[in-house]
Amino acid sequence: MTVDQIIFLVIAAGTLIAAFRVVTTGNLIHAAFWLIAALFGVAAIFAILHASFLAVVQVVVYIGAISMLFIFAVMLTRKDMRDQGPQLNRNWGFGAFLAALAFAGLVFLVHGWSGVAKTASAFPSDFDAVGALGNALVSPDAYVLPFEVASVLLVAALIGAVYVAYNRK
Amino acid sequence: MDFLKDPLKVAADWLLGIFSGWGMPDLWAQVLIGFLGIFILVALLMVLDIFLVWIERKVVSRFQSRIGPNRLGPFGLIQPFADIIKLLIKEDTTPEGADRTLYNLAPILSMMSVLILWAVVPLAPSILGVDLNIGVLYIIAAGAIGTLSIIMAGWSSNNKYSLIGAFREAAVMLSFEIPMLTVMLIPTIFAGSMGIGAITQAQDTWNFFLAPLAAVIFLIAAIAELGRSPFDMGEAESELVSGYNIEYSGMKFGMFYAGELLHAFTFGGFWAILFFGGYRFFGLEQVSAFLAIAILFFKAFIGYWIIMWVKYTLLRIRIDHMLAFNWKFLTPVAFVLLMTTALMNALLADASNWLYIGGMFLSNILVAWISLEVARSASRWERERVEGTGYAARRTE
Amino acid sequence: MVPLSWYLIFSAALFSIGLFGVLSRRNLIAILLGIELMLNSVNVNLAAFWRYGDVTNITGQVFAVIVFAVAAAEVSVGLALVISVYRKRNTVIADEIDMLKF
Amino acid sequence: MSSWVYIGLFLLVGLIIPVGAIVAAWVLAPKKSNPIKQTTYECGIETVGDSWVQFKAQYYIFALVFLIFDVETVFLFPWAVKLNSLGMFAVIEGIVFILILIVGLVYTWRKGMLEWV
Repeated sequence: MTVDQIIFLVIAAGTLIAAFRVVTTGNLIHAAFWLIAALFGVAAIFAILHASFLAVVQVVVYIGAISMLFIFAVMLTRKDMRDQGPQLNRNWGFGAFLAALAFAGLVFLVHGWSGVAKTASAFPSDFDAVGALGNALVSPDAYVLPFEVASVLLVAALIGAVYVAYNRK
Repeated sequence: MDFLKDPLKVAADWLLGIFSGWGMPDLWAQVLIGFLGIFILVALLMVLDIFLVWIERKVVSRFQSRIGPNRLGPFGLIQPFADIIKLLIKEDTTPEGADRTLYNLAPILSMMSVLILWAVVPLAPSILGVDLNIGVLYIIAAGAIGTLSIIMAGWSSNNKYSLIGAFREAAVMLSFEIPMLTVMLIPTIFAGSMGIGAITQAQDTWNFFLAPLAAVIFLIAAIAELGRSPFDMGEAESELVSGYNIEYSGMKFGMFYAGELLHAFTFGGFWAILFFGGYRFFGLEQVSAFLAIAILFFKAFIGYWIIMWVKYTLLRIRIDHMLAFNWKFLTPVAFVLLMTTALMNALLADASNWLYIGGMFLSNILVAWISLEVARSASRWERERVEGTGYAARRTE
Repeated sequence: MVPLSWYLIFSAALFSIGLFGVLSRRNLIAILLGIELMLNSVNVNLAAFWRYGDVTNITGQVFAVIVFAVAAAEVSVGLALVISVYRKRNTVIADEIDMLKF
Repeated sequence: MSSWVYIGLFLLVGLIIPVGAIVAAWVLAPKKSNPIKQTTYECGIETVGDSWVQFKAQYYIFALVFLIFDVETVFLFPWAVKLNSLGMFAVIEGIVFILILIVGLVYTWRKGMLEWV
């Protein structure tokens, strides 16, 4: 086993443990902090994959913004945070079964697929991933439409969410 | 001569020779050398941090017509060391009902979020730090960890004041990140890269002359990001005692305090790097790496001094004014400036160098002037509406 | 070198844990936390396929960035709904929000 | 060797040094705790109630606006990197992108949702 593999396994195990704590912890604030740990682990996975931009965006967007939103929302609905009885619903056994089934199915699919034998190719010497991303996002024959539509989507989400959450007196 | 030009490489080669002499594999030797180098850099930063305490106290005392620390050693230079001894031997209490893990983790994360910023600081032409091609976003990512540590400290202390302080501080820090991110796009446009090293190298003309308004907005957002006066909402002594760090004592409080000072200095440094050419100063940086580091630190200290000047001159702003200032003035101005810069950059792409600089400078001044005029007429409108005079009042009747 | 299958199995595990959270938690916010885990596992897959395919073809990263935007939109609207429901019904337990049942 | 290894080392050192300082203080400092010392600080008077504070929805609104703008700005970074080589069309696209964004800000502002009180 090489060093990369050990690093990957350590990070992956830590991320999965954190993710497991997210779905099992009773205290919601703790669940949010465990989520942050899991997201940080995913950012490290991106770094191992040499997807620098995604790794940093993961920290900026998920840890810096989305998890803050979660913590703020938990604080706003905090009366329900403790002494609420079981945190899992009646059918949690069925949920666990479905999740295990999904995992088994996905592993089966991965196992049967011939593409997994692929190895990562080396980067071309002057390859600039961020520059390539910029080119792809704004050149007319690539992803310019998703780029603009993402803007519309976010504005729609902003307007809708602010309208729903706003406390009209 | 080689050592003066590129001390890091000479030292690394020397150490690599020693380590491989011991029979260490090449990869491990390199990792160990990297670790040692980073450890020395961070340790030096902590020493610098100790002196920042002294500088801060001396400067604030001059602003307030006092002398400041002057008993221990020449000019009171030994004073910060006495402070450290006091922090070390002070009893560390944990409040009842505190969430111990998070309570202990928060000061560590707070310090760490500042220390990891130095990973991307280009100290000299030969010492670019970790030259990530996403350096600008890395600064924001480290800031996200800082915000997280504040929330952690506030929540885990089990104290009303610290919770309120942490949430106010977080709201302010989050809000001011937007203009900061936006103006960081402007040096990125000029350099054509997000790498901090590339941004420094691209500044044949300081970015300040190309985007003076962006530099000002960055400084304001940085001060808010640091949580220093006039944006020290998290600490607000008169209302919240000490804000998010109220329950901390001893070295844990010391971590927050030292982290804040080093953070301020670091942002002075980033201001210098993004808008004032970093280590560059009329080719002097090519003479020796040490000279380049000295230039960078000199510029960083000027930035730090301006941050202190603002802190000890202005009073704290009310939180609603603060957020309104950000969302209703700073953010729109930053976006308008970004659009103007992008447009001018494309229009002046083929122009001569002087025309390019002049056009950029004038467009910045124009945006600043127009936005100030708009803000002034809006506030006059508001004042007349409240006072019941003028056109606004007549229209609403 | 880490084999591609490890990334895929890791993301499958992350997805399944998220799915378990979505199906079994009672608290609405906890359900949204589970959805975040699922979206992240998708991103890991996209990044891994980019790295192990043709790296000059940036499509995987573009998709991942779009997923970030979608996640942001999802979480903002979702939590706004939770807060709105909490204000009206004073609960964030999914079982108790049964206004549409009758 | 990837530059992320150095970032990892920085994270490690950034953890070690504060932990070392806090552990040193823990070793050196006296430990004479009593229930009075451990009470929550509230300006010297008896603590009233627990630390539960009802926050207002305004915190959430600001975090929400921040989240949307954060994601949008992140989208703009790849655009800004390539701006010099892409020409006028890309500039117009970016400006349209920002203008759509500003529509959202203006809406929130006009509806009075950016007011703190």
